[in-house]
Amino acid sequence: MTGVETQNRLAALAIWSAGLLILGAFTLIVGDIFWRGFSGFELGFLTEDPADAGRAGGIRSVLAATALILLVCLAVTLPIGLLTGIFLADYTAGGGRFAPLVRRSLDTLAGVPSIVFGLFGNAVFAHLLGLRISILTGGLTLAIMVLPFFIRSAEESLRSLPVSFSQAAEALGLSRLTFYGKIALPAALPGLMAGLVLGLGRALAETAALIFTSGYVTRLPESLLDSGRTLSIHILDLALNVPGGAENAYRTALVLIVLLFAINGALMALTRLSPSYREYR
Amino acid sequence: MRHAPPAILTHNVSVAFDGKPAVSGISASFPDCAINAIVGPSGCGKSSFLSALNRLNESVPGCKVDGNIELFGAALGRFAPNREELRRTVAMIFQRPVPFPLSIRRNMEIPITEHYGRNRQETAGRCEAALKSVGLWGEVENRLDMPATQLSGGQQQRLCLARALALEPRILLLDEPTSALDPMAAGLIEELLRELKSQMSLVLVTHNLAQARRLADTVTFFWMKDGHGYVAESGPADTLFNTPREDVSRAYFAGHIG
Amino acid sequence: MRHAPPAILTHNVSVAFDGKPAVSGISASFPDCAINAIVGPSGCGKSSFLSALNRLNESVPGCKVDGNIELFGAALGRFAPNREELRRTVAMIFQRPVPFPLSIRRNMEIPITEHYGRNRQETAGRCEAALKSVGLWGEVENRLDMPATQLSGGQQQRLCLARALALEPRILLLDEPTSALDPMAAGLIEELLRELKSQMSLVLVTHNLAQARRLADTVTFFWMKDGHGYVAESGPADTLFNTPREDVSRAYFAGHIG
Amino acid sequence: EDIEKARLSLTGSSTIAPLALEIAKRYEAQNEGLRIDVETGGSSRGMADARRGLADIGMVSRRLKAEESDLTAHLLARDGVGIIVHSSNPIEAITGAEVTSIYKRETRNWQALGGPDADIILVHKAEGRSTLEVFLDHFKLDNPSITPDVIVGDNEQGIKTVAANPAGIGYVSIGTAEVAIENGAAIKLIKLDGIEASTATVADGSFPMARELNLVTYGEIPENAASFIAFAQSADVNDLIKGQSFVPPRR
Amino acid sequence: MSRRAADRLFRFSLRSATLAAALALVFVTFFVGYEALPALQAAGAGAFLTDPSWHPASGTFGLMPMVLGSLAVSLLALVLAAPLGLGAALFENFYAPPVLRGLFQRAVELLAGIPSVVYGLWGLVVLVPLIAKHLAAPGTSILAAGLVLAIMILPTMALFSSAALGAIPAEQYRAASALGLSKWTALRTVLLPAAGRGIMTGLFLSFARALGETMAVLMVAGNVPQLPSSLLDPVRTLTANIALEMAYATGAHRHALFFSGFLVMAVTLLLVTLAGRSEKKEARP
Ligand SMILES: Nc1ncnc2c1ncn2[C@@H]1O[C@H](COP(=O)(O)OP(=O)(O)OP(=O)(O)O)[C@@H](O)[C@H]1O
Ligand SMILES: Nc1ncnc2c1ncn2[C@@H]1O[C@H](COP(=O)(O)OP(=O)(O)OP(=O)(O)O)[C@@H](O)[C@H]1O
Ligand SMILES: [Mg+2]
Ligand SMILES: [Mg+2]
Ligand SMILES: O=P([O-])([O-])[O-]
Repeated sequence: MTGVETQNRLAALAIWSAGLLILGAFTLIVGDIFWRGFSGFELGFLTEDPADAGRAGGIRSVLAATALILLVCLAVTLPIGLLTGIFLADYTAGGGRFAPLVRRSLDTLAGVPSIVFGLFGNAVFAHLLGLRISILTGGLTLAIMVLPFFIRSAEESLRSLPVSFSQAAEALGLSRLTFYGKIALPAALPGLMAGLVLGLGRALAETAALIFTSGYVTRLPESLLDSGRTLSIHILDLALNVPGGAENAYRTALVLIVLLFAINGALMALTRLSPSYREYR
Repeated sequence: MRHAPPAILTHNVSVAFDGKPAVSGISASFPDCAINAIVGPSGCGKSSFLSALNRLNESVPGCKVDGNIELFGAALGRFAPNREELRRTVAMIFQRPVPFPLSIRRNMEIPITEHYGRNRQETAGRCEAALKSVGLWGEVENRLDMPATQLSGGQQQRLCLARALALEPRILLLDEPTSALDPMAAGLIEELLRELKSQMSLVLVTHNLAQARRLADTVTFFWMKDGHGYVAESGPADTLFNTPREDVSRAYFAGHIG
Repeated sequence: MRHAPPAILTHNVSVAFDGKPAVSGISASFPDCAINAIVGPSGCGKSSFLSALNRLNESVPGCKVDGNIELFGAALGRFAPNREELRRTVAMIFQRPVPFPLSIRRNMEIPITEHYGRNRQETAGRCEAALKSVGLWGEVENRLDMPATQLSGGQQQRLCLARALALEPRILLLDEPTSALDPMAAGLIEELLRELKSQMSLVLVTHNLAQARRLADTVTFFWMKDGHGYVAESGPADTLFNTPREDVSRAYFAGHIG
Repeated sequence: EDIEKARLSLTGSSTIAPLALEIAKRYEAQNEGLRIDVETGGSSRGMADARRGLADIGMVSRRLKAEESDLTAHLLARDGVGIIVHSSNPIEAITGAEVTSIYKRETRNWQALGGPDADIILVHKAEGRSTLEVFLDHFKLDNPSITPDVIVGDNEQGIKTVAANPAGIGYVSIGTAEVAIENGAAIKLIKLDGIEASTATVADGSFPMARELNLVTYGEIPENAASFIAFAQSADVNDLIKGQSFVPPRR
Repeated sequence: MSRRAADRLFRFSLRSATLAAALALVFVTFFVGYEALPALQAAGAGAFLTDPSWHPASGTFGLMPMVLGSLAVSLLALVLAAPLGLGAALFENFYAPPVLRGLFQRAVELLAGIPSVVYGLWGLVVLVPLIAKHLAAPGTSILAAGLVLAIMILPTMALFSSAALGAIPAEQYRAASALGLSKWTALRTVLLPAAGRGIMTGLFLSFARALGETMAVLMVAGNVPQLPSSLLDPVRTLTANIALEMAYATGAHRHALFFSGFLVMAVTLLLVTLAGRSEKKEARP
């Protein structure tokens, strides 16, 4: 009996240490970013364009380019992802042998390192299709990269609805369009949003796929065919290539993280609100 | 003189999943304007057989239904022009109530507009009539925009009944409709079923022998052999409960087995 | 002259989840060497009460148990020095068999070595004896290293029984142990329970009135009022089934309600 | 169509990029509706992009080689590659032989050069950078034989790395280095073979490791690219060239 | 449009969208492979492995330094992150008091959401100088890259292990408790074996993530294409190599980079497949 007890104690000790270590690391890193990012942070940072290679000024144009790239990415991902997610989740869609194949290839696509998407986007969108290094090229590249994640989470959130909904709808003679349009999608909305946020988060965090596709021009983009740098690339460039750029790199990192946290928070609020949100539609 | 055909007539129906039969050789006849109970132990294929009657297991991957099914004397294919229409006419209620996670109103409206088109007044009328027929109107009249999931279990099941009745079905399939409800709520539903049988044919799968005794006009008793279900005995409720012919029925109804 | 105390004696026990009582005021007495059935409609708190007896719902967040429980005349705290010991002595079997997803051998060995230490020979002996007592030894003797999940449902449930019996419990709690099994497998388990009652006190929650009639020495009948369960009537099985005192018991046992 | 006309893109040398940016700004101010984007990546990128049509104009911080005659060079300014060390390093001058020996790892400690007792940290440029090629050419070094501690890309990264390592040594564009030192970077340019590394010595032709800064184009030059190049080569930008510590060409 | 026609169109668009999504993968793989092929034809697969150095300007394209660099950095990260991640999952699910549990879960999720470039920034500004000061200048090294990657993949490992543990039906733990097993015995003998495959999945995917990461590593690894001999040596990984040189590569050089991209992709896909396998087997019983 004492043997069992000792084992229990040791295990608890090791596991607590792991837990506390991680909490410590989290505090250290996030604390570092908040601490350095906040020192000397002014609101002007968000409303001015970068100057002096980013050492001075703010990140207005970078924010704009980031937003545009995300929009392009969403415009492609959302419709294709949603439809594919429905196809994969619906047992009446006749996926048969096709669906597992698709699922398989999506899982695989999700595992492809992002730099390979960068290679692909550069060669295909920028070069072959003549879109050059531009926001459009970057957004499309990101879309392919994010698509599998969104599809899988859309599928999962639709699957998480009880099968009985689908059965009941069938038993009432409802068409699939009616079922998804009026019942399933509204009910799965929080899950779908979660998938979207997951995808957005990935896109926001991406650098490797973008350096050869959207480029890193710091100016305010005027069209989708302009090159533009995202927040992540701005951080990379400031940290790597700009002496004296660390401060603004930290500020940008702070903005990026706060943005990601905010999206996450909104998502959680949404999920928590979801029952009433769903049901009062 | 011609007899009116039974509401449902099946001949040698079998349902298999991935080639493995769940029930087989089911020949049964369910009259109109009656409650037809199907009883039997768990897993003997009662639900599988029931969903074959409105082709609901057609979309279950790997499920195959064989044999002949006639509704009111017409083969399934001729009876309704398409699946949607068939399911409007042959409605189904499940063990757990399945309200959609929307408002009560939307729960009623969606199927009605799907089948009868978008006509606000007619829709409202059908909705009210159906809710009244299940005795729910008084309870929810003033809060139709409340989420249906906030109703109690019994109310939810009555809502599901109303949702189906609004489509004016001729046959109502019920798969253990009260087993997830508390005794009071179950009592209300039983009463409703008794009222409904004047207008349509009801097929009631139940685990609860007492319930079958209380409600059924005919009883079909499923038992299992070689891993799949078959009809061990069927007939008027009185006969089956009081003077069953088969040994297995006798033992089952006496509570010795199952 | 002193009577032997009952195996289980509860006084005014209540179980609440997040402050909402599921059952309350349960005072019951279950003799040793007997099968004590608990019956009643779904949701009336049978399972909640049962797990209070070996403190298993202690780890459920938000669950609170009040009242006094005595085992063989000793308060729960004095009866066993710690939770692990209590659970060895008061074993529990669930509705769905829960074999660990490991080999049959590991399923048996893990609890034995935990309680009796690592002694290969003794462990093997206990394992064999327990499997024999549930009639599984012959069936699995040659394939002890097969995943337990590949056994049939009935075999799995017998394995779970054997796993518990190997620890020599004095009380066996059974929560609808046959309801997920086919009739044959259920019959085997029932036979086993009948044999076991010579050695320990059994508390059997069941939905199946016929089963209670077949097995029970005492019956405790739970019913619901104000949203929580209470004991409507209890006593020797004969009395309850044949001459129930309360209206609600009479209606329930006659199949009019529930 | 319209959008295509109104956009010019320059990519390539990190040495030229800051200057090109300034020139572009002025040119844009004079030509409303035109947008000129400038990106770095190294001289080789400039040439590759120009060839592939990913950029209208490439930036190359050296003279074109014979095998690159498919491109047309347009001389923009002159610059040199200077050796830099940390500003705390007491060393003020170095000889070509010493540089060679350091980069061959024959000399490993600053002590050998009269500096502090610290292992030399070798900062080296990535391939595809003209600054690297000019450096290798000048010292007749074979790149595969060099095993540096850090490999950097843009000039600025080289400056940053040396500034972060008191024992570091590197080589960068003199113009870029001078601007960085003005801005307070913790580095200094040291004499090479007794000659000051500065704009002045580049201008008078005495600095040994000097080079050209070129804009390059591939094939037919579109109208707006040609007029931008003409502007960049005119005396109107002399002040900008000097402002970046480069040397205007003799016009 | 009639209801039935609309429904038919809907079903059609489901299929088309799915087809498009599936083709994306085929196309990416095909394209990268196609661009990599000439490199293989020119040099043969052997040359990439036997050629000792990577000097595109001199026409030598030895991938060995980068292959070893990638492996060294990722394995170091995995060795650090795997036990910690598993510990984190156990802590969250079974040891943390309720107050701490939510906080902990949130922290791990947030750590998972922090972009890799931010970890890179932290590595460059905080970690590298620390290593330079206390171990060896300039600090950019396998160690720095491995540590940054470890922190990066730690949440992945933790989340997957946690999900694997969470996927085990609660009945299992209940049954174990009912048999009087102590907490650690229940975890060690029942839950961890049951979650084993899910944990393996997390391990494979974490490794894949570490192998595929580019920028964070590029920022702190030193990027010298050489065969490393100690943890404090600088290395260049396959992915960093692509990022550093893709912009200007042409001809054989470009094909060689595509080949290394293809290589990374192939290895990650292998890992993902292994991960998928272990997941599927898990689902069977
Ligand atoms: N979707 C399915 N896929 C595979 N097998 C199925 C499926 N649905 C049911 N079965 C199998 O068919 C058999 C009969 O199941 P069915 O649900 O019809 O029985 P039942 O009589 O309704 O049981 P219960 O009383 O428990 O509801 C069972 O063995 C079951 O495993
Ligand atoms: N973990 C829990 N958290 C909250 N409420 C619970 C929990 N477990 C049970 N309850 C509630 O306690 C009440 C009694 O449940 P319990 O499972 O004990 O009933 P039962 O008599 O065993 O029913 P059944 O016959 O369906 O098994 C129910 O209202 C249920 O919702
Ligand atoms: Mg059923
Ligand atoms: Mg229960
Ligand atoms: O960036 P470079 O000027 O060295 O090519």
